[in-house]
Amino acid sequence: MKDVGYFAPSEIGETLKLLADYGAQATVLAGGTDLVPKINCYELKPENLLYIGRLGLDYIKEKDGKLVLGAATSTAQIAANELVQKKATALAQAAYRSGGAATKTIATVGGNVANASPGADLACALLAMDAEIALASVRGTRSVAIKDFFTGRGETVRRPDELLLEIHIPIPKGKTVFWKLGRRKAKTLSVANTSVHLLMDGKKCVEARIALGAMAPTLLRCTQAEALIKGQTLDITAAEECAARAVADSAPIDDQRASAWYRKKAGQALVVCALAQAADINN
Amino acid sequence: MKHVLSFTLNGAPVDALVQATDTLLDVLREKIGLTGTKRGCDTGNCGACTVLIDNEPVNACLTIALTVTGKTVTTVEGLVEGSELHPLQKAFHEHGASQCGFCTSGMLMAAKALLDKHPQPSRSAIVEFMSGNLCRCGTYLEVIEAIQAVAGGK
Amino acid sequence: MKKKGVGMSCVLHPTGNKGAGDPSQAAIQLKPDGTFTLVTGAVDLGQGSSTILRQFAADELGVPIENITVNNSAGNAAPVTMGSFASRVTLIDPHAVKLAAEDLKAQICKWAAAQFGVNPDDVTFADNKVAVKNDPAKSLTMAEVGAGVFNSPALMIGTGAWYPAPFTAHDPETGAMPSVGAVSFGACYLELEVDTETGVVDILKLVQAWEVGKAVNPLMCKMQIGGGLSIGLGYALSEECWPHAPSMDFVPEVLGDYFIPTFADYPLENERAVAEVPHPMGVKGAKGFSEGSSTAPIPAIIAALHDALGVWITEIPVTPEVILRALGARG
Amino acid sequence: MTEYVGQSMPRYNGIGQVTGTARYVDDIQFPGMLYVKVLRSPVHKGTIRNLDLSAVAKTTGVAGVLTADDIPGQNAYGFYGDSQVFNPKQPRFKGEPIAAVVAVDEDTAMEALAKAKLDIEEQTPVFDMFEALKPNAPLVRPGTANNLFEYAPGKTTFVIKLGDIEKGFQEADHVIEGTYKEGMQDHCPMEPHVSVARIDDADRLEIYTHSQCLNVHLGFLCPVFNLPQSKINYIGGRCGGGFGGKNDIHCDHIAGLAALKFRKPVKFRFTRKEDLAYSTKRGPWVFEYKTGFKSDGRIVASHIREFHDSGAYTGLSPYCIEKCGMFASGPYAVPNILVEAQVIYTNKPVSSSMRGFAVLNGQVAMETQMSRIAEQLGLDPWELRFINAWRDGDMGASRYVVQGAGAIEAMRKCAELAGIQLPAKLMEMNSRRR
Repeated sequence: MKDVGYFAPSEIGETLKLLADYGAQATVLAGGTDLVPKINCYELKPENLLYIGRLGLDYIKEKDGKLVLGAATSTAQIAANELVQKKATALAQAAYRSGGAATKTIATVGGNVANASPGADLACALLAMDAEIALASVRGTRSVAIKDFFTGRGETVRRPDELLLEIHIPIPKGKTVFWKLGRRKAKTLSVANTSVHLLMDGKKCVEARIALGAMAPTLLRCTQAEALIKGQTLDITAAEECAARAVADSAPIDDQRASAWYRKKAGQALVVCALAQAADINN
Repeated sequence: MKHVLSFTLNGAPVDALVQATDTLLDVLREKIGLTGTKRGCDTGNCGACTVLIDNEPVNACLTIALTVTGKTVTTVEGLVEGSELHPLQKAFHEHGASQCGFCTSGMLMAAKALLDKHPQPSRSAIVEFMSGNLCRCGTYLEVIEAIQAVAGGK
Repeated sequence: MKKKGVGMSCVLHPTGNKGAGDPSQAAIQLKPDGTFTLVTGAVDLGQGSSTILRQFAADELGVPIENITVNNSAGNAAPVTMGSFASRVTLIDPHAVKLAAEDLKAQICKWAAAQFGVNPDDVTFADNKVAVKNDPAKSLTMAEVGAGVFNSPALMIGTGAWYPAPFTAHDPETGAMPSVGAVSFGACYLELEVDTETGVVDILKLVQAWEVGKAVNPLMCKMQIGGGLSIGLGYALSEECWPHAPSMDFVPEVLGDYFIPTFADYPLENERAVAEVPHPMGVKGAKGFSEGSSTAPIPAIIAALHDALGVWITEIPVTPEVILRALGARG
Repeated sequence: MTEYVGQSMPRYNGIGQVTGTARYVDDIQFPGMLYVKVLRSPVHKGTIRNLDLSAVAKTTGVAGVLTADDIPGQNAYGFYGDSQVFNPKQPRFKGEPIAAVVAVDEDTAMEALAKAKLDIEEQTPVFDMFEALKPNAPLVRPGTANNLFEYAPGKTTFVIKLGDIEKGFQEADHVIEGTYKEGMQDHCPMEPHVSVARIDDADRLEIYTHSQCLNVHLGFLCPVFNLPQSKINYIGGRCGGGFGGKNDIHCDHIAGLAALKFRKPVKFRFTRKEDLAYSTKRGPWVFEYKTGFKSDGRIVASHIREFHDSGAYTGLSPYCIEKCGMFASGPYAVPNILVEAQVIYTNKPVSSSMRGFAVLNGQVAMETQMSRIAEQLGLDPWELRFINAWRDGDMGASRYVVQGAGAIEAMRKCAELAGIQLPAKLMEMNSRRR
């Protein structure tokens, strides 16, 4: 495509200035796995591409009880990182299953979140861990809880002049799991996915967070379902009721991958599996 | 407007005049003329365009060309060392891991990246790592055999 | 809940076009250095037509296979065949190659006979040389023959063309069509596991054997049997260009929404083998078969799903949704 | 002398596939090569009131446009001759080519295409076969009375008869009926459709193709270009996966027309979306099977009704229902067979050949009937097949005499491989005699 600008700043300050100047006319490019197919298929003609791969934003650190991930950290890095595997297990599982080796090398966690697909695997795990999204602009930085970050299919609260800088994950006290269901065993978008964080005291559930993906215009936090099991003993029947509640709050659609009817059925089964695994119930 | 792209390709420095939306696949095939890397879907779904950037497997069709500035790119044409086929190329040929051959270059580059990371991968590790490379002729079983043969040092 | 099931099937696939009249041509040229060029019109889709036709040419000529090069993209100069479809190449094209080889050998023997001053019937063509019967001292290597023919001067191209029988159409009343090519036979046995809550199917073990008349290249037969699963398993479980459910408006237009099998969808355990009942119509009994390896797994999956779930599913692809609806319908 | 037939050996032309030097059509580039993009119907069924391509042609970087008027010969090709290179009046399926633009690169071609003014009246399409059979269904083919393929005026059903079907069902102790629905599948080869064409030094139209059947396609192309074979050099031989998809022409005709009109090298390639959504397919099927059998498992009667969805054009569908019918009773000796088959048009992509070619679809239905028969009789599924399997000399549905039968040998090898111990009475059987 002719006359498309390209910027590849190596300083964050310079990047924020460019975003301030160009705003929506500068399309942020990290891995490109969601963006470049649209360009290749003539669905999107960007004015300018702002490549953020030279800012060194690919790191995973532990700081003040949180895991801090640079927005440009690749899915492959996350899947292979022991810190994440141990302390944010669901995110490592989501990264591991999110795509093929080649796409995982370039797809970034920031891109996964900013693209705001309702079925995003990594964002689903982050939602179950109450992650916070650090945004930066010339006006300063701000942190948004991921549960408040998505406003619609492909839409977020990020303003055009803001760069998604980092993702902060409060290290979960309990166990986190991630389950995904696609239309084949690998290299498949999610027909439904779920991530669960459970803090158990023996058979009793002390804390619960349930995230459900591909079942509504945005990723869902199933607070009603969480309330059902908090403070209760969690056995297989409780898990099934909780899953039914979680799915009841969803509003899946029909599309070429699956029907809403199927998504509700399969989504419910998936949540039961996730709850059972997180609470070590063997059914 | 055009941009100058300089990177290392199969061990040699190359330059190319590119548009900002040209992908590495466009540049390799249509500007530099190395057509071993194939275009199967342009959306990162088939893996036929897999190349290595700094020895990591990548979809060349998803990679904006300008982002490889200063990086090293390896394509199937870079596997042959002198006149000697790479062990994976020999094994793919002998085990019948290529029928129509259109996905084969992508398979070889992914297989090389796998063996560089895990010299002795299990069958399930091979399946997981290679599952991003689609093949409609159905050479999966032979590709697994060929990778295992190379890993086993046969 | 996960349930296991086993199933089998026995299927056929015809090799060669129905009604016969399915011609293939081939030509083999002697080069001045005594090597050969086999020119064929068979398109190599990846099924290996150039490879196996070269094997037939080498056997019929009795020369080392390294001395034969194959050209199947000669454009206007190419001999003509019906095409690479209907699993016909392995049944039909070898005849054209065999006749081309016999034609070339006859031309060379006639030329050699003149050189030796003997009758052509007294010249043998074997082991990559020509010789006079019971006078082995009188012999010429193929290189000598090539150079000699070039300088005599002559151009020797053996040509061959063949089809099973003249074309006959269907009888308008009874649909009768007595001449078909040949038929190959396949059997499949498989074990699968199905999740009754998500409808997801895992193929644990798949065994497939094909009766191919003569396995011209056993490695390539194995490749074709395994290769057929890509289309067979896809059509059985996940591929749908124009789905009826949920409605007919959702046509997949991105490769990521059209689910052909990946490495991970192939069976965990896989066994493949050929059986050989030499077919009277095939050169050395050889038949084509490889379309059939896409067929056999599909009904075996339907049978295994019944074994696991106790319900007959009568539509393909058997997507997870189809399985849940079938279970739901069963109450 | 060593015998090569019977030996495993690697692919003759395989080294180029592992080194990346094997040349596929899309790898071919000529200096100054132009690129084609096609204006496709945005609707499933419609009538074009007006098409204005003037703005398209005037876009900088555009060599010109192609329409049906540029076809030197006939705007018709295909096994049954009804496919159209461009459909200028009444598109019948979404994505059907209407016209094309030829430009210096694909980006320019796409920009130019966006300026096309297409005034098209959208009509109600029909997607389901049985809807298409209803009296007031939308007509897929303009000017025809219904949506059925006609073998001859009024004859829309292909029939195969063997023996006496009524007598067969009278003899039967049991009957199983089944309706089987089979979907539409795409070949989905890794190589999307592509063609390169130019005028060569002998003023011939040179086309680089991945066709699976060079001679057949040359036969289709000559009347379109109105050229004898001596004026076309049709170069093929390698293909990045065909599976039947490349038994039909998708790009060669349009690339050839562009080369003839602009006298420059031209490349026309499908995007994956075009390949997946608009190329030829394995068409959908519905079967109605009625199988009569004895209590000992012998099949005595097989009545099969085939309904095959051909999509918007004929493709190879009549040939499909014929070949399917000939083998739809499986590799089994069935004395009484009646096959009744129909081809039905709908506003969908064209059904043509795909690996297994209709015979696959019949086998899937018949084998499911066999599995149901085994269950009903409480008979081992292997034994049911061994009993009925063809022996040499048995007769198939269209009166072909079976030679070199091998179903039993295939099953025995499969059982052996699967570690299944077949009972002695089956092991003694073979395909030579009953």
